[in-house]
Amino acid sequence: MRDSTFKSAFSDRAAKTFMGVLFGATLLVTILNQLFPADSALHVSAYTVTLLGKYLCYALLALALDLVWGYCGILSLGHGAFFALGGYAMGMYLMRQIGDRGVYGNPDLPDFMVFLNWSELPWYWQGFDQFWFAALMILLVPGLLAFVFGWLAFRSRVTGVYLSIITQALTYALMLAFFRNELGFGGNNGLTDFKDLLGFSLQSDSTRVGLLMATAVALAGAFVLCRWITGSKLGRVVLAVRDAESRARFVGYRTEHYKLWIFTLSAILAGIAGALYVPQVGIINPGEFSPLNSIELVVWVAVGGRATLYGAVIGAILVNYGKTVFTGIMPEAWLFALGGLFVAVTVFLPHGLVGLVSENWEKIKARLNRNNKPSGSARPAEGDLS
Amino acid sequence: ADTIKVGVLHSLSGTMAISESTLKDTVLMMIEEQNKKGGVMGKKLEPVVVDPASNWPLFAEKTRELITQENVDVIFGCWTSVSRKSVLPVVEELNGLLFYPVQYEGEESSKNVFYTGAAPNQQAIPAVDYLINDLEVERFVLAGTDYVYPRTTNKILEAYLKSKGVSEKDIMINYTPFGHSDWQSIVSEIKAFGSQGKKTAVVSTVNGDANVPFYKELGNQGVSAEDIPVVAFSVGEEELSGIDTGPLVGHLAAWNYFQSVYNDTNNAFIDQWHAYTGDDKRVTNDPMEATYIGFNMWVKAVEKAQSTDTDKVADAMIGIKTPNLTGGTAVMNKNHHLSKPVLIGEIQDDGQFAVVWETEGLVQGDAWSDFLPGSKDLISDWTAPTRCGNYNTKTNTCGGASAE
Amino acid sequence: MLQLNKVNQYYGQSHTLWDIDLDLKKGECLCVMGRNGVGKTTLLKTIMGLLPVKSGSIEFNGTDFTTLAAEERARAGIGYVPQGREIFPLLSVEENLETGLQARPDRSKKIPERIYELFPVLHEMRHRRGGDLSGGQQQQLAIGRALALDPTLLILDEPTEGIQPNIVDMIGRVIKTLNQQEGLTVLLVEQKLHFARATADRFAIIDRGSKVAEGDMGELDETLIKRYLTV
Amino acid sequence: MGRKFSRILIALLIALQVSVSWAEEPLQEQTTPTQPITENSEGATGIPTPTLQNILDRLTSRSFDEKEAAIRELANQDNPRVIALLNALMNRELVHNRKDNSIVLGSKKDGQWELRDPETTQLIGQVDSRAARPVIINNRLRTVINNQLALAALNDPDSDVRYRAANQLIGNDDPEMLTALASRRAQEADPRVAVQIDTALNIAALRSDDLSTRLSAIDTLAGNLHPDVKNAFNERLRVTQHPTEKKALEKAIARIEARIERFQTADTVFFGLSLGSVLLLAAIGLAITFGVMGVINMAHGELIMLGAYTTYVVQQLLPTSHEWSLLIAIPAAFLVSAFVGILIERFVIRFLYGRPLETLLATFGVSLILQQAVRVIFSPLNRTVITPEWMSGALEINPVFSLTYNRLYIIFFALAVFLALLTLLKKTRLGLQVRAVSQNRATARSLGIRSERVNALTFGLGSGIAGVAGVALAQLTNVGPNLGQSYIIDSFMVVVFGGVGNLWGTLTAAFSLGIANKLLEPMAGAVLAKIVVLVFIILFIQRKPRGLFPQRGRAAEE
Amino acid sequence: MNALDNLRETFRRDQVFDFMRQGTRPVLPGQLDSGTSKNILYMEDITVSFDGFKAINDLTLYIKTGELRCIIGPNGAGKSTMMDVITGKTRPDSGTCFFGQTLDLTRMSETDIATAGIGRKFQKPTVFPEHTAFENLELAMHSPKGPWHSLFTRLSGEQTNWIEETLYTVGLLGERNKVAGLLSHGQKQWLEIGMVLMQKPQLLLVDEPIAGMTRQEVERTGELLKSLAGKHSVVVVEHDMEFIRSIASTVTVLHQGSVLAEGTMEQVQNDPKVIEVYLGE
Ligand SMILES: Nc1ncnc2c1ncn2[C@@H]1O[C@H](COP(=O)(O)OP(=O)(O)OP(=O)(O)O)[C@@H](O)[C@H]1O
Ligand SMILES: Nc1ncnc2c1ncn2[C@@H]1O[C@H](COP(=O)(O)OP(=O)(O)OP(=O)(O)O)[C@@H](O)[C@H]1O
Ligand SMILES: CC(C)C[C@H](N)C(=O)O
Ligand SMILES: [Mg+2]
Ligand SMILES: [Mg+2]
Repeated sequence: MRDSTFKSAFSDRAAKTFMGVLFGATLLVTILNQLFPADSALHVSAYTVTLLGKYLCYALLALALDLVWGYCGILSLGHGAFFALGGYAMGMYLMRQIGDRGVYGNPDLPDFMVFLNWSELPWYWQGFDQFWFAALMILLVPGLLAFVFGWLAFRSRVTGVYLSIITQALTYALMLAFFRNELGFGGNNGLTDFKDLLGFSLQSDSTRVGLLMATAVALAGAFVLCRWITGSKLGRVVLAVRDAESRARFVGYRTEHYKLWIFTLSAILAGIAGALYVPQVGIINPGEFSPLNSIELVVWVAVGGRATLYGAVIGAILVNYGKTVFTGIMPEAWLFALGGLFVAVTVFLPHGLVGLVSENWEKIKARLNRNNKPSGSARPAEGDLS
Repeated sequence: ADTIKVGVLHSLSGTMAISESTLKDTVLMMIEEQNKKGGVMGKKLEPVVVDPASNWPLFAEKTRELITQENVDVIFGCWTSVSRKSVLPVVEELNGLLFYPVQYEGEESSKNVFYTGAAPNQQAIPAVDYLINDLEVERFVLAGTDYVYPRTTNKILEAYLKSKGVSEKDIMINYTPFGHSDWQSIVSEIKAFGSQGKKTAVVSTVNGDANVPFYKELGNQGVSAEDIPVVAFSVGEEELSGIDTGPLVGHLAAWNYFQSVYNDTNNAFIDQWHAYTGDDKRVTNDPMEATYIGFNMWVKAVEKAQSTDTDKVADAMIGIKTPNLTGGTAVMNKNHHLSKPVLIGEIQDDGQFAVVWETEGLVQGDAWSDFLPGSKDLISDWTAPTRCGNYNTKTNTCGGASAE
Repeated sequence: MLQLNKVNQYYGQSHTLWDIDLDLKKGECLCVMGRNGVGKTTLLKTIMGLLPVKSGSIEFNGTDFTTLAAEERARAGIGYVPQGREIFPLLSVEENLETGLQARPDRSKKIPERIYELFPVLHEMRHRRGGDLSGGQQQQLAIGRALALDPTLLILDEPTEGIQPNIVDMIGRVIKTLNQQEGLTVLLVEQKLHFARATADRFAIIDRGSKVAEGDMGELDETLIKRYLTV
Repeated sequence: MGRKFSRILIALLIALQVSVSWAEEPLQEQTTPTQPITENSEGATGIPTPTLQNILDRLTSRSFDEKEAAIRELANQDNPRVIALLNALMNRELVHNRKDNSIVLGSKKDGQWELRDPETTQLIGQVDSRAARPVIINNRLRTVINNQLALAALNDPDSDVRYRAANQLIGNDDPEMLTALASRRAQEADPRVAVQIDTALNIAALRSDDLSTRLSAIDTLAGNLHPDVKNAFNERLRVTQHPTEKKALEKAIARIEARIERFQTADTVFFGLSLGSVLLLAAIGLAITFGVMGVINMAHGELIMLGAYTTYVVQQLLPTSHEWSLLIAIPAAFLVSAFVGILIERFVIRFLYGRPLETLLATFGVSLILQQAVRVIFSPLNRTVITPEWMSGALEINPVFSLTYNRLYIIFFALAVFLALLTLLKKTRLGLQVRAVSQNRATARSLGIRSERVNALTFGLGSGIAGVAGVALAQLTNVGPNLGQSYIIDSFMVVVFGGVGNLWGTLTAAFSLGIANKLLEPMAGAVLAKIVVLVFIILFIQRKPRGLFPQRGRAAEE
Repeated sequence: MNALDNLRETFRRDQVFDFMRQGTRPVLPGQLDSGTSKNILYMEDITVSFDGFKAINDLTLYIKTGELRCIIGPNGAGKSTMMDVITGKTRPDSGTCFFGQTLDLTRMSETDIATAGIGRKFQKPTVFPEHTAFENLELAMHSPKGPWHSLFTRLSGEQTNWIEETLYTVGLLGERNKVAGLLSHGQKQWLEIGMVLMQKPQLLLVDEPIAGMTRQEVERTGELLKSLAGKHSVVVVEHDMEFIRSIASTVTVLHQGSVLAEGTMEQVQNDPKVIEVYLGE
């Protein structure tokens, strides 16, 4: 319902604004970083560039979650798993790129395998020295997992908290598995010490800027895609599935197919986000599978405002920006601030920050209308039940 | 600048806060103390504390922030290896300086990092020697949390034990997840393994939170130190302060420092710590000593180099000597690891350790283990002309990244 | 007994009830009528305290009820049968009835026999989950539950919806009996004209949120019906 | 209801019972070996006896060999203070006074040492806490002392003490000890102690030169579960040449092993039940706040944590009464957590009814706040909770099978909490009211149910129970700021696996997951076992999308 | 299965054997094949029980093509449950339920049944609460229902007109853009009827359509249903006798899960059994 009012209020101008802001900001950062010397006041440091890149990856991840949660009503508490899998696929490629520049100078094996006495590269590492293969896996692994998992779950009509909890179990199990050194993904230390990506050194500023741009493009692309989907009839069906699944079935929709479709797409988007994230932060480790990460991700979306797409993006960026700032200025107390923020947003802003704006938008409109029609006497009442 | 900025990179929230926040306080205490003495090179030290929140990528990000935004001259930080691994590329790229104060699995040596905690040969190997020689242990349970540090340490120990003639079937290896809390089956397995007639000991690389339930279960199932002693590498005074040590008396730990060591430097350090925290129940521990040594060495190196420039300080660091808290002198070696004594302590019912054994002299920290096939031939030497963290003595080349 | 003075109600920005006045005497049976969506249910919910009033006042037995919480209104003796049954789907029939006992001033724990006498199905099905009952059975349950409260004012929102004819007749008779013999005041919303005629003494018609007509049942003539009750 | 419960309880007990009794076979009457073993070779020597203080002062040495010699010598002194001094040494009350380099008795008083003369126990003076330190002994010395003490305790009037002493001496082949044991055996009246002594003597008899002595020892010891017996058999098997003896040994060992195996199964079942009871405790509060009220309470773990901290605080407040402070901690933890729960309900959740998913977010925020609050108040370090005497140790059924008391109590405690809760929800108005409110708030209100109060009370109840769980968990694991996080996921798994809104489901789920985990663990290792259980839950939910005990009927299908 | 059953199986219902068909009409799998026979729905020996309680007891019922059938019966007689069986919401314990000649409804999912051409209005109005009235109808509209199609399809002018017509038919043109969750009870009923119309089903199941409607609306509903009959088959469940009388040709009375009486309104109304259990007086 909000969706439609929202749409009527902003129409797709908002989408354009969104893209404008996104590309404007990235371009500005790029220019400031590349064209101004490091000591200039206008220079934007590599730190800011990577930070921004990280936020955009999170935003993409949040967007992916908003698609399934906001529009399809599937509260996935395991989306971090898809993100991490995408990240691992990228990490494996980056690991292979190191070649014999590792500490042991072994051209075939990553360092952690050398000192744990692995004699040869396990089969599932094969192919990751090719970028195209890794890129394929970035899409395929999360997508396939989501497909299989979703197929099982939606077919047997697992819904609500049951679904949420098994997604959580999924990511938890994956976390435990990846922690195991024997699985061959570097255990808890994960994959690090990457050197270069497609021949570009990851330590150079231009690569960083390039990654930032790539992330911005991915985010914009995903945004347009999601926007298109949610604006299409498919989007309306998906909303219908969210609100009254059995009704949708009786109207003739194979709701499990819709859910599966959206879930898989979302997982792929999350995987892409993870893949872009890894080269920018320089490490991928099983901690990313932690169920708490996935819960936090849900919180970003809620803070921004669910089922709006913008909301997810804004929420992810704001919360993470807040984290960056607060961990710096009040290291001992920032958890209070963060926790307080979550509580306050849910209690006072049921539709998130975006909701706050759009509601005020209504009010402004109402005020305008009142000015036109002096008869309108009363202001709207807040809430229904006491 | 008229101050020298010191970055403090320890988690103050999240799972690791429990261990790391103590080290943050230690660094702050050292800085305060140093400033009272007039600072370094006449400049005051200014701490910059950030919270990487037990989140590994955040460690890298915060490091970048510390170095590029805050322009710190040195960073004291990290606890877990994974956080160090995450930080490593960043300090190398930005040519920063990191002091890492915790025992770890080795297999690393970076130009920009000084390792003041123990390498495996400064903790695990002497401990096993003690078990074999003094306690006449013949069977070993290698119990650890399932991750890199225990895995590596156990790999090294396995090789070492075999070289000592311990047979395969007298070694039991067991891994548990992080934060494992239900130890019933494992303890009972250990009990069974230990009741086969041969003297048995447990070598524990169990990490952090899992230790409390582990020791509680040992106590309850009646595994006493006389029957099956447990020697741990991650259990210090701090960890014991959360356990009822009554039933644990006699279990062992191997460290380079114990609070109970009696000498004037240590007594002064403990008093200072109590005064700083305003709590005379607070304990000191090995990573604190490592921080203490690292900090003092850095101060000396800066004064010696008369600069805070990373390269100059790093060069000046090598060979620096500073008193450690156990009565001897710590030396920074060419491989950026320390020479320190190794002590074995038994847990006492007041939560302290009584030293029951000590190495003769100092043990030199070894970056590359001699007991792993991959690293047998590697050495680390950051002095000219080698200047290499992983120099292969067979091929006479400097491998990998550090070659540049 | 129940008085409404110029009550206005809003859903968000939409003004749903406009200056409603209503005066219900003790022992009366009033039927509120009107087309779909004119605000009948809204009116009852407002009286029940489930919706806040924007302006105007509600008085019950001389005390001001305007801002009182719903649960306190129930405790003052108002029984409510909501539209759409609203039984507790996972409670058993018996438990559903017991929820009606919670507000009784005498704190009785026993379900009055009379309810089972009125609706024998409920007795038969007393261990079944409320949600499993058929629509009509649920409606009977909802009425029974309101009666368990031993109310002095009974509010019913389309109580005969989905109920088989002979039971509809019976419900009509029951309301009548309670009303006439025990002095129970009744406020009823009903679309079925013959039922309304047979049960209520007075009527009130609502159209687009305002009360447009009121009178004794006898006065409800074809013109009013044409004008307000047909599309 | 009650019947259903007692049936489960009985089933559990029977399971345990069966596994025990089926493993247990009547122990054979043990007989004393026919032949005394060795003569006491201790003779008087001509060396002048040193004074007690002289011997003690040798304990200042840094060499443990030297210390051992001193201890042995001390034990041989014919002095009434010997036992007391050995005990003091064990208890770290024999201290090294740094000033005059002497060994004296010392006890800690207000951070200082109060020194006393070891022989006369006369007060010598007080010194600073660092001016003296206890004599350090190590495990080897501890064994030596313990053996000496046991030897002395063999003649203690208390038969429990004798029993423990005899047990300590099993497997010992010191001739002096054996003589002492043999002579004790002659006068021993308590059959329990006698059996222990016989075991010890028979093990020694296995080393006898006489074949028939050895055979009869093998015969009597066959089936004895004491680990030293099996080891002695194995040892013997390695050296013996005699075919008959070999055969007898092999048979005896096989028998012991068979018994051990059966007891191990019983062990696993017990471990599973115990893990299950922990899961149950952790999940049961959630079964109310989440299962009944529909609040996805991410702060549940932190409420458990508060309970654990309450235990700690109560213990700090009553430093002298660790034994029963736990009993006070239970209601205290209930109140503290319930209070915090009510606050959460009043200030946060109240605004979120009808938006269940959003409760997840808000309570997640609350959990962060609570965690950090605890870090600020109590420091991020773990706190020590002392286990009372009556909860430590184990109920030893035989040397290979024992039930640890803390686990045993916790199993019963969990069941008791479960039962109490069930009664509360089924038999009181609150139970009905809360279910009504959670199913249809508006209607419940219009029936006169004070939904606000009901919600606050119910949430308080669920939270309070979480607190009570915290008391139990404090006995098993860390009391630290992360305590809650480690249980929250498991708790949700249990509630969901069992079927939301069904307490019996929670009970069954907790125990079945516990047992499954423990069955898998020896086979797959702890990590894999956990993964397998998680995967199992995922697959199980595919088969039964609403858990073990689903809500059925028309309403649930929506 | 013994020979008798086999035989019964062979001669089941008024089945037309393939070889007796004139010409061959290709029937796509999953599509309705009402063939040349006069019935569209066959329910035979259906039993449904819940925890031992038989909600439907050995019910046999046929609905003719194009028929308007009224079903009445006491509360709890099993009318809604019967509809649940037809629409696949509930699986019968035993019995068969065929839609046309070939579609075994007891083996099909709700979705397949809906696609095959059965539309249902529920007793308790169920609409998509967060969509507008217009969108509700759009979603229900007869058109391919796969995700791909939904993604690329756009409403044609024709379709928009159709939706608007339907909105007009159900009197909700004024509420076109109102979110369905906020409609009043009666409006939801209408909306749901509209949705069923949009599905263009062969068989309409309408459970208590006039509950909460005014008299005029009741008449309109009656008209609507009557106009649908002929092209479609309609099954109506109602408790309002006047309404039934105004539309019914054949009335079936269910009681305790099986047919108590069947016939014209006249016959049924005067049936003493029906009077006793249902009508009263
Ligand atoms: N929660 C709500 N928010 C906004 N509008 C609402 C809400 N509930 C009802 N309405 C609108 O208020 C008007 C009055 O609704 P109400 O339910 O009172 O009608 P009614 O007279 O009871 O109709 P019916 O006979 O169909 O039950 C309707 O137009 C409806 O759409
Ligand atoms: N899931 C279920 N569990 C238990 N009983 C059920 C279930 N579903 C239906 N019933 C029972 O089956 C019987 C038939 O219900 P049904 O809803 O079909 O009746 P109905 O004929 O539609 O009645 P009404 O006219 O009141 O709507 C009722 O007695 C009901 O209680
Ligand atoms: C043993 C631990 C406390 C530290 C170790 N360096 C690690 O890998 O995390
Ligand atoms: Mg209404
Ligand atoms: Mg029905």
